[in-house]
Formats: sequence, structure tokens, C-alpha cells
Amino acid sequence: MEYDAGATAWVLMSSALVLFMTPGLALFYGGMTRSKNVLNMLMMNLYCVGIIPVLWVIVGFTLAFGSSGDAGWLGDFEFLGAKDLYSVLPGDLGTNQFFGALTIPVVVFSAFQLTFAVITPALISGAVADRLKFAAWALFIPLWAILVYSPVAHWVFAGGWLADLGALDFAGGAVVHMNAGAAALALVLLLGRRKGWPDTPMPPHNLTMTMLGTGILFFGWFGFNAGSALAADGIAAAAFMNTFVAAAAGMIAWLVVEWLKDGHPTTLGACSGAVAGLVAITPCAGFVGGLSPLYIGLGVGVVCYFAISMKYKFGYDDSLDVVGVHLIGGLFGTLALGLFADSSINGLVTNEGLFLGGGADLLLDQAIAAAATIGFAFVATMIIGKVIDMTIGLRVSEADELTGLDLSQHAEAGYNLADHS
Amino acid sequence: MEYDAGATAWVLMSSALVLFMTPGLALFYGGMTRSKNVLNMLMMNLYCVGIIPVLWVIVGFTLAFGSSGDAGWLGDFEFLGAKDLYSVLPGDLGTNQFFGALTIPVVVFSAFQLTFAVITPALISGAVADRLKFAAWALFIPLWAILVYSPVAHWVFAGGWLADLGALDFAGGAVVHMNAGAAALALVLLLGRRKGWPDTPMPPHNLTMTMLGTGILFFGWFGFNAGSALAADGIAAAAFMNTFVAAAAGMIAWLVVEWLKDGHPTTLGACSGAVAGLVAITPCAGFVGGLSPLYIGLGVGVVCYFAISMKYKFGYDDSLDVVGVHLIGGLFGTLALGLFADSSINGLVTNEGLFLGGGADLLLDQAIAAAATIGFAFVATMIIGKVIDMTIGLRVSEADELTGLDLSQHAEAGYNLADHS
Amino acid sequence: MEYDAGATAWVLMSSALVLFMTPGLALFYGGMTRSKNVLNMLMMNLYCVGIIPVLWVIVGFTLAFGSSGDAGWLGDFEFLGAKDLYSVLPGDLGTNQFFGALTIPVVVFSAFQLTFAVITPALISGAVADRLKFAAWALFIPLWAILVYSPVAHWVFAGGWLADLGALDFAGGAVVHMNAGAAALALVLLLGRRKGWPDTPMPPHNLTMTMLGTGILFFGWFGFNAGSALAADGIAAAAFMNTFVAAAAGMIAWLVVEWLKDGHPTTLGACSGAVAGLVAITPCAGFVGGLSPLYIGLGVGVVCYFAISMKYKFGYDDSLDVVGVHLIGGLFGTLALGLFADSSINGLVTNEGLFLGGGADLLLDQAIAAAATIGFAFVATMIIGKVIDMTIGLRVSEADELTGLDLSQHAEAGYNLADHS
Amino acid sequence: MKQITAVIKPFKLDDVKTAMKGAGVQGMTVTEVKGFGRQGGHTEVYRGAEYQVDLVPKVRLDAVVDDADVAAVVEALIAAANTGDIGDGKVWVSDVFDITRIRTGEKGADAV
Amino acid sequence: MKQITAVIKPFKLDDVKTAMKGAGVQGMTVTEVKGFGRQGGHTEVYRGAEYQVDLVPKVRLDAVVDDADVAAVVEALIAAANTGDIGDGKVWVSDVFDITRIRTGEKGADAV
Amino acid sequence: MKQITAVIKPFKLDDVKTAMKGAGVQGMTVTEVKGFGRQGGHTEVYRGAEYQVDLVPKVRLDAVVDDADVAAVVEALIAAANTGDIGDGKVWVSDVFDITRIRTGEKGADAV
Ligand SMILES: Nc1ncnc2c1ncn2[C@@H]1O[C@H](COP(=O)(O)OP(=O)(O)O)[C@@H](O)[C@H]1O
Ligand SMILES: Nc1ncnc2c1ncn2[C@@H]1O[C@H](COP(=O)(O)OP(=O)(O)O)[C@@H](O)[C@H]1O
Ligand SMILES: Nc1ncnc2c1ncn2[C@@H]1O[C@H](COP(=O)(O)OP(=O)(O)O)[C@@H](O)[C@H]1O
Repeated sequence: MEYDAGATAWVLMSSALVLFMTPGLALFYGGMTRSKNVLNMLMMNLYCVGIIPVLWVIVGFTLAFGSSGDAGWLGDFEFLGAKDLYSVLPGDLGTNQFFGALTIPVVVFSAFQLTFAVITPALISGAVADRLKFAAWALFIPLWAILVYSPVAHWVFAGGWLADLGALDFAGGAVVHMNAGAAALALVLLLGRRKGWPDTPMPPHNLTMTMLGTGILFFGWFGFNAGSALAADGIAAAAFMNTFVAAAAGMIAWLVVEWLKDGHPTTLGACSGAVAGLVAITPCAGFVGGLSPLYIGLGVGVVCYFAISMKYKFGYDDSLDVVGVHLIGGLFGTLALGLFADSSINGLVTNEGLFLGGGADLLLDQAIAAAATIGFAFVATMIIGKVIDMTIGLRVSEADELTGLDLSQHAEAGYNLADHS
Repeated sequence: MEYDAGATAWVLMSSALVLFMTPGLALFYGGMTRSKNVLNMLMMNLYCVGIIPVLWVIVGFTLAFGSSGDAGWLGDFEFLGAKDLYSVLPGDLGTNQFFGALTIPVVVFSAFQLTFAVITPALISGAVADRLKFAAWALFIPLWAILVYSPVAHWVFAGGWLADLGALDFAGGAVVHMNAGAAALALVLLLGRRKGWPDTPMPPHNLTMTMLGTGILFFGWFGFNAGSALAADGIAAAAFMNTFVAAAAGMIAWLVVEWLKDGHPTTLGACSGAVAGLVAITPCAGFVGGLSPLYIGLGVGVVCYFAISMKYKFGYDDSLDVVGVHLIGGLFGTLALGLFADSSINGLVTNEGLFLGGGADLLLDQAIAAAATIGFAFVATMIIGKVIDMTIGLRVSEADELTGLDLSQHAEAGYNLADHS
Repeated sequence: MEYDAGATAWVLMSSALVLFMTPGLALFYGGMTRSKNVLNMLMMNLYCVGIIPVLWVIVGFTLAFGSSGDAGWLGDFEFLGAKDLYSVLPGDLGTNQFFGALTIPVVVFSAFQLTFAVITPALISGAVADRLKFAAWALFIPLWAILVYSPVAHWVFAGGWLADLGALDFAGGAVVHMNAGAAALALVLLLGRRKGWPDTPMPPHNLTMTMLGTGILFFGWFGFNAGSALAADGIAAAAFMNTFVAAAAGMIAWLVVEWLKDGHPTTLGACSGAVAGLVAITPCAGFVGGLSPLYIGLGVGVVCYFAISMKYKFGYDDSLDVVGVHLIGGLFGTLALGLFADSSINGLVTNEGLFLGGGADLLLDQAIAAAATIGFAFVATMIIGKVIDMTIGLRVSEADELTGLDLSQHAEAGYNLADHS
Repeated sequence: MKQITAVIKPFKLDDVKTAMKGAGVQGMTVTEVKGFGRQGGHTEVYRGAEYQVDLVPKVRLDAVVDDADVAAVVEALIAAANTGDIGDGKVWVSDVFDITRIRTGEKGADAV
Repeated sequence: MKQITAVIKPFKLDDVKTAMKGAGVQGMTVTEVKGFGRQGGHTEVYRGAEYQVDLVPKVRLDAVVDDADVAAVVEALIAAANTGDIGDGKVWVSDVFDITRIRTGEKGADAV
Repeated sequence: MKQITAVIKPFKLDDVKTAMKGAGVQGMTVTEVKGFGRQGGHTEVYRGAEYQVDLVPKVRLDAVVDDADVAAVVEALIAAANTGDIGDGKVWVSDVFDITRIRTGEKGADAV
């Protein structure tokens, strides 16, 4: 088969961009931790870059994308152990409208999807910062990838039951953000608060690192969203622009709110707002147009600003605000698509959004998809987390927490700026 | 219409690359500031990533690219509020040779141009480092974007009067570099010197950050210049190679001069020379070939090395050398194109450069374009700056300057490496 | 000629990615040095980004790729001084199967190859950290580029004698990694150990920088390997996926071994393992499929973990393990291709690997290529190094080594975090 | 006047500062230091090479106080800094002749 | 011999160093410290959470000088470090028995 | 009790620590400092602007020891820190009234 070289080039590139997001995320979070825990944060993210691809070619991809388009719950084993992965034709991947139109090698599609499978569990790291045993993480990630990520990816991205129902998710509002956000909530409830939280100040140890991470995330997110068009066409173009505008609007909204409320526009606020905008536009990116991304970005910037203070009210220590930004931001975007979806942008939109006169049908489907994803991810993560807690234990000792996880878990120090040699 | 998927892929990618340059610029400059002002520098840049896209879809794009090819002064309102932005066909964008040949969705073109609109005002931040009120910047940027950037972009990139005159600017020697450089000069004249400058040493607080920023800028500049071909063709290829060679030559020239003059080849010199080379090749990138980029890079490396010491002579505190590098480097490149433009590289070159036997016509047009851009940007910026100064004030209090802008403007500290928790 | 826009887009992008690897490498190594030498490490890498392109357009490219496909030892001068570089058609570049199929402008091919020429000598910097005179490096690099890199590139990439023999090297296992690794070994033997090594601890001064560098390297390596397909096709796709999986497997293998042996999974181990995986897959990337990248990655992760301790046994101070990772990892990958090469992935594989039933022919060719590359690079580097040592001297004075190379070679300090102004 | 110097665990800084304020101290100077002592250190591993690090992060406090206040301040400091675990640190007192507030030129008890 | 210890505003370091050189000091040791005192601190905000930071950056100087020079050095130091604003810092003097220059073994006034 | 304070070259820290341990010191506190002195400094260049930097990195050690041990410790320290080159640093001794181990409340010689 003749592949479309332009599409292939763009998806190859997008895959590289999305892979780059995980180190970006590591820095984004790493800058916010205390300096004694920065390497542990980086390692939690790096580890996902290591273990997930190994699992993916063996079993993860086939569980997510085997028997694509079956309106079902889980993939089958057709690609087990990378079988046929390098030779299968896109047309054989699945029979629905979406896969029928694929013009790139399946192995590129698989690599692109792999990058999503890598970053999704990595997102959870921000919530459990500073106190999770690395061995527990090392066990949690493969289990979660197989038991939670692959199924949800199948439901939504592989023409599984949620896609069949009519819910839309362009690039992972459900699969990535709500999924990880709900898992994060479950895990911090099991894990408990950091020693000292919330009374002891734990300011970010290096905001320049966080801003660099934000830059990388922003950059990579173009691959995430516009790459999800799986072609270099008008839909990719729209997704690109929407991503840009929503991120910008999220930043501006957050800055305005905090300037008014706290008296200062902050770097961390700018970064947080941009990420919130990026999260919210993710499900919508290739389905909306005009000024919709502006409204979505502005809205989520305000909503997430307030969402991150929930943790103080309810007392769970979502350390770096994974719940506040990814769960809430992902939910906001998923529902917003029910308002703004535009069939002139993308023919896959069969029910337009409420504000475009398409009625509430899509909004309802979106709500169902959100509820299903959040519910499943929360419960499944609780079970996995509980099992790990009862076996090897989730949490480091108090002494190890005090010393810092870099030394206690990795026998390393992040910084040795003073030199004695 | 069938878009060219290869071209679309390349321009999408280039847009992402150019967007990534602004965080890169933030780090480039941020490393050069004192540690108490690093976040403010990052924030000035981030803010451009936030506010400009919001303005762009509403009004910036249409002011720059409405009625493209009209040989005029300013765009009209055809794309106001993102109207038709997602649906207009490239052929309808403008009627001149350039737009007629466009083979990518207009929304991609708009996103690509947006990245230029973001980074251009961001460049100014380096000049005003360490003493500008953030509120003043927050006001200055949108005003400047609309009153200065959009018009100049129209003149040059949208077939406005300067393009019509015959001046060439492949990727923004005028629109980006001289424009920002002249604005920077105006602003520092209004703002005055940093307390203590030039007697008190204010060494860069983190040159590793500056070198990282340089790496990102270099990387992104391939999108900036080769993406400006708006296609994945031989012109993009030439622009790519020219960018590479000129940056390298700029670095080598700077290093050689400083090694001879100051006794040491420095990291900051290498970074500065590379950036100077990149600035100078920007207007020339898709219009020259052979060893021309080598000569341009070598020339600008030497010229900018000397240009940055003008500030000591004339006593204006262009803190991180925006004038010395972008105004002078952009001017150098713009004029160099009058010497080296080569019609065998690009058919848009109708008058070849002086050294290629095309006479002085192009050189003259280039000089006019330079003068017009510099003059307009300088005067308009002066007016905008003066108005802001007279209303909310440009400069922070002396106490705030001493404390540092991170704490005084953003209530944050860049680094908290010592941990007390 | 009509170029393939998709292929051109991908190779342009890949070139940018590979260029970005050199700053990434600078950070990867820079984080591992002591803080007083960090800028020198960055500068050694930056300098390659400066001097190599200048040489390349003048003479490096033609020595490597002049008279491509001649089964010979060195290119001729057909492209001397960039002659015809911007106009030659791909079909005229060389007559063998490989160049005949090229569908991108030659200048893009040249830029892509240039990025390899930049990073290969840069790799050597890690071995000579903390004690090499910058002037010696400034002289060594151009000599090595012309006398070692261009010939070896001709042998392998330009259809020279090694390619003609039947040895395969998809993206530079020999040309890049063994070549640089053998050179590194030669140079550290001449240069001697760092003062204090191995008794005095010299821990990495900033592992967050190393992890950022790793992220950039990983990202860029997709361009390195998948870009080496010189098209956006199924081979690029396979190379991409293989790169991803091998890097991941290398990381996991290293982490497992060190966790078992040293008691902790470390950040530096994760980074090192990923890089080892990337090195080993480089020669194999577009020639293998299925689970082969997994086996290659796992194997090299274990092998390199042990290889880096050779230096303690034999007493050479390969400071940041260029020999252990690049020479050994490159050798491992080059030989592994003799086991795993798969003609169903790439038609250029005429002898399949031993494990695919193709017998030992390819393995033998690979061994010859490895021996030839290592032998030549080692001897030639010894000679170049010796000449420099006898003229301007290789090593800084003991006082300069103690003060640190940043101050003594560059009159700069990496960090000025405390502010007195 | 006396100078009270204490070396404490970093995470105790806040408590100790509060306790000293409670005992009447109005100013002090804080230095990030590393301590060597009975607490021992830890092992770091870089690419298989083990390093014994016997310096652990500590915080040093210096407060000049009036002779009359020394006992109370030291007591408060010890109470706040004590965790009972090895490495809690030391506090010692030495003589100061003369202290001047730079801003005003005030001396002695008026200066602290 | 006496040890003069001063805590000053960081941006005054250069002036103070020059003044002390002027008063005959040939060496001193400089430490980056944080100070707590009347000057108070500032508020930092991270994602809406306000932190009260009551430690401000200061520079500590230690110079051992001959008894005869103490008064002049302290005076010069104060003059240079004074801005008149709160937080200018302190200077205090304490006794030193014995100072040795490590390189030569010289003692007392010859060692400083 | 006496406090021994030394300012040494950073790369000598390990040797000095070992020597002091050998002389019976069981604990000490280490501070990264910058020193100004006869050694002079160096020039830094940033974009053609030359800066004279006269502060060089040093390490400060503070150890409180029993009066009886002072001479031996100082001697050991000097022997280990000496390179014979300018900038080797100083060591000086001052009086300490009272030292308490925070963990146990032990005082004097038992506390160090
Ligand atoms: N003799 C000493 N002089 C100065 N500082 C000391 C001395 N002994 C210990 N310290 C400091 O006190 C800290 C704690 O001492 P250590 O012996 O580890 O535990 P403990 O305080 O429980 O006896 C050390 O890390 C060091 O900073
Ligand atoms: N009693 C003290 N002992 C030691 N250092 C002190 C003491 N009081 C103040 N300092 C130091 O002096 C600095 C300035 O003191 P502060 O009370 O803020 O202002 P001022 O010097 O104007 O009285 C403090 O930040 C602290 O570092
Ligand atoms: N009078 C002093 N008081 C305190 N510290 C001093 C004094 N003189 C020198 N030092 C410290 O000792 C270090 C070495 O002193 P210096 O005069 O450079 O060389 P040397 O030790 O060979 O005489 C200085 O960098 C400084 O930290």
C-alpha cells in the first residue's frame, strides 16, 4: 500500500513531540517538588518512558487496539508480542470509519498511541510526590497500564463501547486526563498526606525548571492534539490552532483571576493556566473552530484556578494538583465539547454541540463517557493501590520522607553545586 | 481543495518549532539576568505566549493579513473574530504571486504567523530586564502587537507597500528583528538604566540556562526560516542549510574575535554569535545559496561583537543586548541580502544582489525597508511607552528593584534550593 | 525534479531534531561534570555546532559524499566550497541503489548528514571532561572531522568500501558511535586521568540537567534513526518504533541490574540505560522488527552497565563513559544486526541475520566493519592527539584544573546564584 | 552580650525560630551548613560507583543576646530542636564584646 | 586578636569590602546567610497558597583583626554598610586567642 | 571549651576532616564560604565586559573541642590543609562557655 508521506511525516513527528512531553512533565513537576525529592519525581516519569514501551509491544497495544472498532470492552490478542505489528495494513486495523481512512503505517499509529500510553500514567506522579516508595511505583505503573489504560483506550480510541455510544474525544480528554486524574485522586486517598502538609510551606524548589517543563509540554502538545488527526490536513490544522489559542486563553484567565484575588500574576500561575487550557482543549481540538477554543481556554483557566483549592477544603494532599488540573480540566473540556462541537470542522461530528444548535445529545454522551472513565479509573486504581499497599507497601518510612526520596529511594542527590575536589 | 500534505506537515511542525522558541528565548535571557529577576524575565516571555494568540484570532491576524497583496498599510477586518479563518481557501487570501501558490490550509498559515507575532515582542524583554513593572509590560505588549507588529507584518509579509516596493524579507529581518530591536531601543531610553549599571557587575546568574535557551532557539529557528518557505521544497531546503551555516559561522566569528580581544573564548560569546548569525540569515534564508550564508554569518559575528559595546559608549542600558544583536544583526542581514540575493535559489528574487551582478537596486530597496521599519517602530514604541509611563508608570520603585522583580512583581522566588521541611 | 514533499518534510524535521541533540548531549554530559567545569563541557559541544558546519560546506561534505557509491576510501572534490550543492539532483549524487531512490533535495540530505558530523566528535567530549585545554579541542575537532569522520562516513554511508563489502549501518553504529568511542579511548590514554581520580569522589553536579539532556537526546534520536530512512515510509516507521522500544528496554535492563547489584535504581542509571539502548539500536533501526529491538535494548543495557566499570579495572579515566556506552554499545548493536537483520523490514537487507536463518555472513561483515572503524579511529586519533600534545599541549595546568576549566579556559562561572547587586 | 550558636536539623528551623522569638529573641542569622558527626552520613551511587557522604544538611543559627537572656533562650532552643534522634545538633555560647546596629549606631542590648 | 562579624545587606558587600580594605583589613571571609529580624520578610504565593517568608538574604562577613585595628575597622564598616533603612544589619566583636596562617604557620597579627 | 574555626581550600576538606578525626574530633560543621585575601581573585568576561572577582570559594570549618585537645587538633588541621600555596587559609581559636548536645542535654566535653 502507498502511504501518505505527508501524513506519515506529521505523525512520526507528532510521536516524537508527544514522547518529549514526558521529560517535559518530569521537569514541570520536578521544579515544584522540594529539592530533596526532585530526582524521584524525574524518575517516576522516566520509568514510564522505560516500562510502558516494553509492555506496549508485548501486550499493551493489542489490548487497546486489537479488534478495533468492535464496540467492545477490550482488545484481543491479535498483535500479541508485536505479531504482525510491522506488516499489518491500516485497513485491517479496524473496520469503522476512522480506521478505514488511515493512510499511515500501523506501526506509526502504534508508536503515536504508545506515547499517550507513556504520559498518561506519568501524570499521576504529580499527585503522589514526595512520599511514594519507588518500588510501589515500579509495580503500580505496569499494572495500571494494562488494567486501566488499555481498556479505557479501547473504549474511546479503538472504536470501543464509548466511541460507539457517540462520545467524542479527539486526543484524550477522557483516556488521558480524566483517567489519570481520577487515578491520582484514588492514590492520594490511599497514600495520605505529606508529613507537614498543609501547615509547613513546601514551595517549588525551582520554578525555572517548571517553566521549562511548561514550554516543552506546550510544544509537545501540538503533536498530541494536531497529531491526533493522523493526517496533515485541515483537521490537523484546526487542532493546532485550537490548541494554541486555548492554552493562551487558559494562561490569561488564570493570571487575571490570581492577579485580582492574590494580588500578583505568578509564573506558576501562567504555567498552570496554560496547562489547564491544553488539558481542556485536548478532547475538543479537532472538533471545534472559530472562537470556541478561546471560550474553552478562558473558562478552564478560571475553573481550574478554583479547583486546585478543593484539596485544602477536603483535606487530600494532591501535591502538585493533578486532580485540580487534569481531572477537572479534562472534565471541563469533555463537557465543553458537548457545547462547541462543529461538524464543519470535522465530519466525525454527527451531533453538533448545544451552542451550535445540535441539542443536548452530544453533551449527554460526553457526560456518560466522563462518568464511566472517572468511575472505572477511580475504582480500579483503588484496588490496585490497595493490593500494593498490602503487599510491599505504598509509602516510604517517615525517616526516608524526611531525608528525601532522592537519597532514600535512589541513593543520589539532585544537586552538588559545591565542589570539594 | 486538496492541500499538499508534505507542505502542511512541514508548516505545522515549523509552527511548533517557532512557538518553542519563545520559552527558549525566556531561558536565553533568563540565564543572563540576576537570580532575583529570573522569573520576571520568564514571565515577560510567557505572557507573550498568552496574550498574543488571544489577540491574534480576534484582531491581530486580520490587521496583518486581511486584504493581503494590497500594496497597502494595514489589513482590513475580513477575518475579525476568527471569521472564516477555518474555512477560507489559500487562493482567497491574497492575489499576488506568493499567496497564489500557497498549498496549505490558511489556518496553518495563520498559526505559523502567530508564532512570529508571539516571539517578536518577546524579544524586547531582554532590553528592559530587571526594572520594568510587570503591569506596564502587560499593557505594552497588546498595544505594541496591534499598533506596531500587525502593520509592519502587513507591509512586508502580506504584500503591503514594502513588499510591493521590491524589498525582500524571507523570514523577518525587518518584521521581527529590526522591529523588535528598534522598539527595545526606544523603551530603554524611556526606562533608564538599571540601578548600579554599568559600575556594579551584574553577571549572568546561570549560563547553563542561557546555553539551553540558545539550543532551543537554534533548533526552533529551522522552523522559523525553513518554515517560511511554506512548503517542503528546495527553497525550504536552502533556507535550512543557510540557517545552519550562518549560525555556525556567527558563532565562530564571535569566538575568534573575543579570543583575540579579550583573551578567552566564552560560552556566552558562542551563544551570542550563533544568535547573531541566526538573526542575520533570517531575511536571507530562502534567497541565497553557495557560500553566502558563510560570509553573512562571519560578518555579523564580528559586527555584533562590536555593536554590543555601543551601549557603554552612548550610555543606554540595553541590558541583554537586544539592540546590539537584533537591531544591528537584522539590519546587517537585511542589507546583506542586497548583496547576496540569488535568483537561482528562489524565483521571487527578481533583482539579484550586488555581488551576483544584480546592481544596487535591491540593496536600495532593502535600505528603504530597514529605514521605514526602524523609524516607524522606534517612534511608535516611544509614543506607546510614554503613554504608559504617564499613566501607570513604566518602572518599579527603587526598593522593588533592589528586592528583585520576582518577589516584588510576582511574589515568587526562582530558586528554593535549601529545604526546611 | 519533483521532490517528495512528505519525505522532504520528514528529513528537514529530522535534521532539526538531530541538531538539537548536540545541546542535549552538552546538558547530558554537563550535568555529570563538577560545577566548576560545566561551561567547558557545554562549550566543547557548542564548538562542534560552530566549526563543523563551516567545514562541512567547504570541504567536509564533499570528502564524505563526493563520488558516492564508488566503493572507495574517500570522496572527491565535486562539492568543494558548496559547489553545486544547492542545485545537484539526487540522482547525480551516486549511482547505487540507495542514492538512486533518493526523493529529497540534496541540500537537505547534506544538512541531515551535517548534523551527524556535528554530534559525532561532540560525543568525545564526555571522555576528556575537566582537563583538556580548550585550545587543544579547538584544534582537534576540525582535524578529526576531516581526517577521521569524513573518511569513515564515506566508507559506510556513501557506498564506500565497507558498504560495498555488505556491512550494514542504518544510522551510524559504526560512523558515529564506535568511531567516537574509539577516538575517546585514544584521547584519554594520551591525556591521563583527572587529578584525584578515582579516589576523590566527583559526583554529578546536577542530575536534573543530565535528565533533561537525556530527554532531548531521546527526542532527537527519533530524527537520527527514523530520519535515516530519508523518507516518510514504512522503514522510517519501523526505525521509529525500534528506537523507542530499544531505548526503553535499555533503561529497564540497566535499572534492574543496578537495583539488584547496588541496591538502588538511579536516575543516572535510567538515563544511561536509555542512551545505551539508543546507541545499540542505531545501526539496526531500519533493518529489524518484531521483538528484536526489545532484545537488543535489554542486552545492551546489561552489557553497558558492566562495560562502564572496565575503566576502573584498566585504569583509564573515561570520565563520563564514552567508551563504555558508545564504543561498547555501538559494537553491541553493530554485531546484533548480524543476528537480527530482517529483509521483510527493509529490502536493503540481502543477508538476513543469524537468528532469522540468514547464516553468519552478515555477522562477519559487521565484525569487519567494526574492526575497521575502531582500528582506524583509534590509530588516527592517537596520531592527531599526539601531534597536538607535542605542539600546543593537550592538558591544562594543574592549577587550572583545580580552579576549574570554566574560569581558566573561558573566564566565566556557570552559576552566580548569590546576588550582590 | 553573648552569641548563641546552634546547629540544628533543617526541618526544625521553623519551630526553633518560633521558640526563640517566644524567649525574646528579636533577630538572628541563619546559615545553610553541612554537619559531620555521630549521625554519620549516607551512601550515594553514581553509575555503580559508591560514594560515602558523611556530611548531612544542617542549619546554623547565630543570635547575639543579652547575658540575662542566654539561659532562657538556650533552653527554649533546645526544647524546640530536640527530636531525641541522633543528629539533633549542638548549641554553644560565646562572649561578644560589642554589638552595634548598623542603621542607628545603637549598641549592646539596644542593638539586638 | 579580635573577630569582627557583620551581617549586612548583600548589595552593600562591595562598598563594605572596599571600606574595610581602606581600614587596613587584608582578608575576610564572606558567607551567604539569611536574616531574621525587625525588617520582616515578604509573602510568596504559589498556586493561591500564601507563604510568609521571614528570612531575607544577607551577607555575613568575618574578619579577624588586630586589637588595635578593631575600632577603625568597625567604624569604616558601619559607615559603608549604613543605608539608614531597616535591615542594615549588625556588627559585633569577639575575642580570638590565636590565629595561624596555614601556609606559613605565622601567628597573630602576622597571620591576618 | 574552645571553638576552632578554619577557612581552607575546598579540595582540602576531605584531608582535613580525616586529620581532625585522627586528632579526636568527633563532630564539626562545614560552611561554603567565599574568601577575600592575598590570593587575589580572577577576571571574568561577559560579552566583552571584564569583571574583577576578588572572592574565591573556600570552606569554613567550626569545631568545638575540649581545651586539652585544641593544640593537637589545630596542628593536625594545619598539616592537612597546607599546600604551601597562597590562599591556604587561616585557623583561629576562640572561647566557648557552654556547649550542649541537643539530643541528650549533655554538656561540655561530653557534648562534642
Ligand atoms: N564538636 C562540634 N563542633 C561543632 N559542630 C559540631 C560538633 N559536633 C557536632 N557538630 C554539629 O552537630 C551536628 C550533629 O552532631 P552529631 O554528632 O551528628 O549528633 P548529636 O547532635 O546527636 O550528637 C553535626 O552534624 C555537626 O553539624
Ligand atoms: N540578635 C541578633 N543576632 C544575630 N544576628 C542578628 C540579630 N538581630 C538581627 N540580626 C541580623 O541582622 C539583620 C538585620 O536586622 P533587623 O532587625 O532586620 O534590622 P536592623 O539591622 O535595622 O535592626 C537580620 O536580618 C539578621 O540577619
Ligand atoms: N583576617 C581574616 N579574617 C578572616 N578570614 C580571613 C582573613 N584573612 C584571610 N582570610 C580567609 O583566608 C583565606 C586565605 O587568605 P589569603 O590571604 O588569600 O591567603 P593565605 O591564607 O595564604 O594568607 C581568604 O580567602 C579568607 O577566606
